[in-house]
Amino acid sequence: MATAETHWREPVIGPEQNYATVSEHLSDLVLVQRTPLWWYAGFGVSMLLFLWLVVAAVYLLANGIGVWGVNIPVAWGWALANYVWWIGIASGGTFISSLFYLVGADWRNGVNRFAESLTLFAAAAAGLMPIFHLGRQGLFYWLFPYPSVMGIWPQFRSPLLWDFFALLCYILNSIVFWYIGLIPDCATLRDRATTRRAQIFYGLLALGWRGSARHWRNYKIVYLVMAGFMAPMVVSVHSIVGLDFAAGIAAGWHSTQWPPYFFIGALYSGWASTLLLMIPIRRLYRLERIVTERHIEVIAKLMLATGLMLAYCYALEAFQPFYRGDQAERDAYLYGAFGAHAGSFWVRNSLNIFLPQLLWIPALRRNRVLLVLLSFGIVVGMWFERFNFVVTALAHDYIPSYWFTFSATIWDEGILYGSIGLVLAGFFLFIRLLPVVSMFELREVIRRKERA
Amino acid sequence: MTAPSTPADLPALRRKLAQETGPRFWRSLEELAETPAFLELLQQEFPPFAAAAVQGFDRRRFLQLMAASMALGGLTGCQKEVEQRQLSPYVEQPPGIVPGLSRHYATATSLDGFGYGVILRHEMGRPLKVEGNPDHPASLGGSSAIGQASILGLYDPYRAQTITQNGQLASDSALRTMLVERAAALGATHGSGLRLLTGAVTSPSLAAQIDALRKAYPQMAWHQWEAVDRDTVRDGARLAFGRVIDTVCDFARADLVLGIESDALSAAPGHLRYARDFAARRRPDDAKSPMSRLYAIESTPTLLGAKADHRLVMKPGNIQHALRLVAGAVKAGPSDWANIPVPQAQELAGLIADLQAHRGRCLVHAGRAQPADIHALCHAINHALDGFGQTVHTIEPVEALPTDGDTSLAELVADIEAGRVDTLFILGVNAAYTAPADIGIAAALRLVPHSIYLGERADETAELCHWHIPAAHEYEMWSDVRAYDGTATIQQPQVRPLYGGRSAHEILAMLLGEARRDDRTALRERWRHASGAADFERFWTEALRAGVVPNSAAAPTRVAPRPDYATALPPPAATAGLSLLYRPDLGLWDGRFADNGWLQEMARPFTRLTWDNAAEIAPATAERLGLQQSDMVELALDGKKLRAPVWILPGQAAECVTLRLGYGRRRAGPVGTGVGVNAYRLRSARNGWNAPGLALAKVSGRHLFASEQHEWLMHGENLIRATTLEQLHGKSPVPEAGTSDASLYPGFAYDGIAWAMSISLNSCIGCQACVIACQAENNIPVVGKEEVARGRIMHWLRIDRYYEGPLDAPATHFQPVPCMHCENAPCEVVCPVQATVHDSQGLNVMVYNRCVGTRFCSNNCPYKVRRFNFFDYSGDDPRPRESWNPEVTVRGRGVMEKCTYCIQRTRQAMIEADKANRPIADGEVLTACQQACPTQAIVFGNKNDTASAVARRKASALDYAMLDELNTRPRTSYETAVRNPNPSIKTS
Amino acid sequence: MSGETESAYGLIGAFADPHAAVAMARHLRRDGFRRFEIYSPLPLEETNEFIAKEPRNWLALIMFAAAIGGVVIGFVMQYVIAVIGYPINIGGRPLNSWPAFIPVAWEICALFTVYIGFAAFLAFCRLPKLYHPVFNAPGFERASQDRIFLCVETRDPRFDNQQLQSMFHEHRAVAIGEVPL
Amino acid sequence: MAAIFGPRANFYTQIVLISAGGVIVALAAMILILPNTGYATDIGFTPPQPVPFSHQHHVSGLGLDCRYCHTAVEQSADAGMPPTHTCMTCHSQIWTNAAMLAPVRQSLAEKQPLHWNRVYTLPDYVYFDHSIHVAKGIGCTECHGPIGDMPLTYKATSLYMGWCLDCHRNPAPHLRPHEAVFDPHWHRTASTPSPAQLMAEYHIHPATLTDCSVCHR
Repeated sequence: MATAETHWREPVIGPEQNYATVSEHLSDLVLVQRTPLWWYAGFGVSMLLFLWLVVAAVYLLANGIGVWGVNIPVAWGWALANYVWWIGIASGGTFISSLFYLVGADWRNGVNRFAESLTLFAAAAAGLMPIFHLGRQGLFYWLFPYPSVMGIWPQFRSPLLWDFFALLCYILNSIVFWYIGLIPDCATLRDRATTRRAQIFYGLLALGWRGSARHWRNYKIVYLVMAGFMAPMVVSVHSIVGLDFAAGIAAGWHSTQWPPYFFIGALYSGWASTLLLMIPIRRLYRLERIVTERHIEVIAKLMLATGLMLAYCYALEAFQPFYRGDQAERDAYLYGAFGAHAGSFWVRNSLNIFLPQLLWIPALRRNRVLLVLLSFGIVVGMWFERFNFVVTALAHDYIPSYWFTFSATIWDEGILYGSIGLVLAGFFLFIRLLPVVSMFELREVIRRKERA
Repeated sequence: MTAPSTPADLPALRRKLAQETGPRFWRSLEELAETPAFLELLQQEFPPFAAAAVQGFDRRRFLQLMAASMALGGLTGCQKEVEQRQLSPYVEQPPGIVPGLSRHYATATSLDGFGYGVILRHEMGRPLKVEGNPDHPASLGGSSAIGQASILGLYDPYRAQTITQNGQLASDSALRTMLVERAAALGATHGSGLRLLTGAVTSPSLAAQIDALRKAYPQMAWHQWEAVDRDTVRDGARLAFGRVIDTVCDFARADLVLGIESDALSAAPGHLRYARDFAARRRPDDAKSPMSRLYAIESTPTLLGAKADHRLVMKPGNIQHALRLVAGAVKAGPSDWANIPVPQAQELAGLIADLQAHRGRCLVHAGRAQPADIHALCHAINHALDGFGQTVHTIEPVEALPTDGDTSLAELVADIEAGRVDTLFILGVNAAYTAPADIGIAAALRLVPHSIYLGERADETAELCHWHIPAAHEYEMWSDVRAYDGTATIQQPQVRPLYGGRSAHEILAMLLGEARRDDRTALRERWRHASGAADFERFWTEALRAGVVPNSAAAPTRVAPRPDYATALPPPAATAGLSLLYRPDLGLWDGRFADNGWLQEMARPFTRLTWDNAAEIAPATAERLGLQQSDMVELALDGKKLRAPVWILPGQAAECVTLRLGYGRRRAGPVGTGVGVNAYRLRSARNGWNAPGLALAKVSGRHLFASEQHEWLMHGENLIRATTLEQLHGKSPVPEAGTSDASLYPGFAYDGIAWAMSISLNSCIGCQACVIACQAENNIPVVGKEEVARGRIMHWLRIDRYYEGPLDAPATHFQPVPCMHCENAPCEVVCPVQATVHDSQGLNVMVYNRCVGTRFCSNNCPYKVRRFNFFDYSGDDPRPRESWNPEVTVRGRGVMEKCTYCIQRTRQAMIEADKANRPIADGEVLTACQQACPTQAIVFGNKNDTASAVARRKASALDYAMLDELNTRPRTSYETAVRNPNPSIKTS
Repeated sequence: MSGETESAYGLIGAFADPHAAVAMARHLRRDGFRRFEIYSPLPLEETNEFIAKEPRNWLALIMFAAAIGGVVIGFVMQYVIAVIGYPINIGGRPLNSWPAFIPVAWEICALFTVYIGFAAFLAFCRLPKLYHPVFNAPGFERASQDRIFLCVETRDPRFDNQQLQSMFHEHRAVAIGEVPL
Repeated sequence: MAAIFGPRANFYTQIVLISAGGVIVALAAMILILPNTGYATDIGFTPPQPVPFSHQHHVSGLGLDCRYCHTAVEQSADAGMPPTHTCMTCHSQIWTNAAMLAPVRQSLAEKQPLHWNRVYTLPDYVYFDHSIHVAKGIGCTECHGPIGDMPLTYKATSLYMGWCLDCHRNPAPHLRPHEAVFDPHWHRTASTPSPAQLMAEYHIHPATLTDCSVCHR
């Protein structure tokens, strides 16, 4: 069987592929193929979950956030954990498509569309959480600097406001970044479409794209610059999420290490969630020759590397309180590790750090079932990391008389599981309506291959 | 008598009342009770109040006033309701009333007969806040948690509102007819069948009326019953002096205090005054009065014990031995007592030496829960050490009828069972609930041919009596009451009876045939006679204004213990086996306040429990019996059984189980019914306080407690700093954590007023008065047990309790924690909408309506003093709208709130000063907590004014800021706790 | 379709091989043709040389300007609000807590760059333009799949149907056709 | 192949783009303008009253002082609404039978208060104090408009927080001498002390007037 090296030489696209075949294969998935049964099943389940979100949200808005497990001192609970978790998942896609575009990695073209779409829906889910978690949800717009008759404005020193802007801009930018990548492919779909409805639908999305030399030239420039901005933006967004906590003085939150810590965790969950969805879709859509072993290999290795970085962060997290010697901080850390919420601490360690070490072994790395399981574990593990991080510091702050614990209610659960439904539903719609891999970028890959 | 033709079903009505809130009630009442009797009753009950209610004015106030009575109903005054768009001026403006200005009226509030002076603040004619009366010797401005909460009791919508006969609505005229009939019938038999049951009575006018009654009905008998009585105190006096004598302690003159499970700071008559005097002697940096030393010997923790420099934990039996030892040693008893073997002899030796060294300047005080011989011994010791006339003063009993409650009640029951009772009047005593099980009053009440109960609520006793007459609240009637030292106060009504209550005076008057008598006139007549004042009008108005009847204090009497008193002492209790200690509850007392949400939700000083009592046991005992916190146990005592949850209480004596009275009510009302377990079911007349021979067995199941504090120990030293007087006086320095104000930022200048607060950990006795005062002043809602258990209590001010030292006898620290008003407030920086910001006096202000509820501020508050409206707590609070304080915004759902340093008070004062273009004087503004505090632990003022009390406190070396290493620069600081232990005693 | 060239938009040829199309384009330019355009399903670097007009970095310049503008506007907004609009003492921090204003300034910068860049891109490409005569060209749908098209407009002064036909043939165009207006 | 969209499609695209831009601009404008329209501010709102009381007649006509009826204005947060008795002090003598005054007479007879509809309403979390404003030389008309010339009382100002702040930030131009506070037709004259003088005289420090705690408790 092949070694890692031969795998590394695995092409990023099957040798027999050419312009025509990629166009046909990918657009037929959307235009010709009858909707498969598994799609209905998957979409149905996702919608059910989404319905749960709707119910939970209505109940929440009607009764107030008292329906959650939050209390004083633990005033932030699952909603914030969900938020950090989703925004983390949301940063993987944009990072792949922007950073690896800048460094010109060919493998990126096989997966970026995919990852970006995931980013979009995850970001949407993330965006809901901060609004849900407000005491007076209807007034969230007060965070926006508009000239009100009260003559009073937002407070820009608050990390929450940074967060509000970061998330807003990130979602808006991701949409454009994702859409601009779609334009040429929509043109292809428009031209291959057989029904009038499809022609008009994709025709409108394509904005009349003709692929003329001028189009392409402007396209390359704008995409390059956008990529150049999106890459740092991803970093900033999750760093700001980290600042939400680092700027607070709660024992265990007040530390400069969180921005990188959070960002690394974000990438980690980004890779994992991408693999988690990509492997099955690749199989179901018969994309083996387009999304090759190579892609999976690369992401798996990235995952391993990121996992090691995260392990370092965890080590630092354990080291700093004792190094700094602040008693409250020490107590908070020990409480996180051995206190009422210690379960989440050890779950996160096993799923995020210990288990993924299996990826060192090429054979296991190449076992797709195992890969899916590991990725799933990491996605789950990251949620527990967020939960542990948000709750324990609050549950064990400076004043012993106000140490308390957190226990979730079904309404906390509704919001979390429901949001997963929201993301999956959106994702299923995407794979049904749009090409899961960027066709024109594959053509570029093919051309580069021919020239080489 | 005229029984209603088609009577309304009152129980059903009550059930509705329990569910429905204001607006709906009126309609359902109509639907329910369309009976002639009911309509007649409406005629009599409501018009006066309706009138009173409509004479309102001003948006907010009028709004709340309109919603006042359930009778008027229809509108609710919560801020979130539709905008009230009407203005209704007076028809004729009462003289002196200026719309929007508050007025103050003096009266008194009483507990087990003894009263202390209070002043009620009125807004638009409605009493809204209780404050202690600075001119009253028993208060000196301080007040108790129960006193503070009395205002809620006044407005409690679940008070009885209708006269009932056999559980059915009856009219006023029906009542009068009945009384006339009874009077006639009894008159014929010289009242041989007439019995009167009251609580402890100190009211001269009531006593006079009862005397008149006895003259009119010579054969009648007057019985007395208080569940939390002073029988042991009286018996102790009888043992020592041969007759009943009241003692008045002078803590201000005591250099050395020995408390035998003393309730001097918590429950004894005059405890507010005692607390003030005691605290005055515990100021380490006060040169004029050297710090006193405090010993405590007790079985279950008391507020006094918590402050003790030496606290000896003993079983009741051992306490009796120990005190005999002390008595013997100081020549207050047989010399052979001096060598009784007792535990902790080393400490006792130190104590004895100290006592002898402080002859004439020491004070021994025992709590009412101690047996009679202890009290006798205390008298003897005080006498032997020349305490009499120095630290202890003896006066003639203040009570009108100093009788033993148990025997009195037992006689009554015997009479009833012997069929000698024809008519029984019960005036405000819920005997059916509070009487010891073995007296069996409940069963007896059913045998009485005619039983008339005057009570505030339709409680356990009302259920068993033929007639139930709604009693007027203390603030609704003319009366008078005496304080611990005999000082009398004339109680003037603060408001017309909200729910048509009657006073005891009125009922007795009717019985005396003085129909349609006016309480006020009668009271005036009595005092005109009693005072003998030349210019009575002046005396009267002055007495009402000041809230004190001038020099009405009882004169001291000279008595000495009988030399042979020792021989008469009953033998000490056995020290073997488990014993059950019944103790009054700091909030519910004997259960009469069970329907008061504020007192139910008040965290008890030691357990920090709300909404519960528990079997409080020592850690050692828990280990021996293998019991965990909140396990369920079955307490068995001479055949009677009771299940209760376990609470492990450090500082409790081993093998002693303490059970607080007042819980497990069956008919307390929607708030208090079924809360906790009913200790009376085990209590017997014989062992009213300490019951040996308890059997305790673990049973299945665990209990959910709602405790405000979950961690007992203090981690790190920066929360509470403690030292000893020795260290303080140079021998070794005060522990001082260095702080630097270094900052990259230029600070803001607060050159005008800079409000600040200083809290003395030496003065705070953990009595919770400030907590309830804050709740009353700032419209803090009650959230209920479930929400408290979920960590959502709303108190702006809490008193943290920390233990230090050995688990079995730890040192206890109380620390009141309001908002610190940090100059570098961490909460403000993280608020995205500027809902919490600083003002130019350096206050950390919270703008409720700007808050969107991110709760980041609470996360970022290192002191965790912020509170969040997770639900619409104030909207769900059953208290009527007109009882909210109109000067403070009522917070809606989803907004953060916290202590404001009573900004409504500071702002009002600033406006007044500004109008006069003068500066604010020191002490012109008192925060609610400061005003209520009986020990003046809290000082508030302008720290820029170097002459101000707060500035002086902050200048002291003892002043420190909590968590100052965070550089939050709190405006609230603390005075280091200083203890004054006896150097000769080596504490383990 | 008719040989009526006046009624046509231009003459179009499809190529299988990008090089061929580019070669023909170079040829055309040598012969002085101006109004011709290459359509391809993927970007071809070589074709850039045929776009004579606006300097190629304008789009980049605009985006750069947008970025600068974003930072400035973002920061000034916060400064005005915190220092001039309603100066309030927040936790003892200075009114102009500029370090705290950086994150939002940056996010707004990114927002401006991407959106203004996108708008400028559309403008430079004259998009959205759902209809264009070249869509009428026979088989043009493959321009977005696997064929490279070269279209010479009739408006070009040197336009000559026959000559162009032959030129297409010699550059191995796989198909030649007229683009009707 | 035939193009999917005809030439007209481009025209429609233009329309859509332009109108989209228009909508955005319109929305922005609405946020700025709408709150300041009379519809939102209620300026000029004249609720019906049980008695058509005319300040014009009583103040400008008969020259009654504001404080004759609004007695508490100098001591209390509330200006005070006159009790029925105050009306009757005069109207028991004059217009004794005027139908217009029937409700007043009825109120006195039945000891039931008159129910006026409020013109100015502040939310419950705003604590406005009349006494300090008049004490510091803010005339009635600053907030109540030309009250002295109102046949029927109408709302003269928006009472927006922004509106309050305008004055709290720069009170000087709104100040008058003590004696002029209750004069509904006062205007500066040469003899009036300058705003700066008045600021000094009243000890007003605008820096502290924008504290949130000035109005919110």
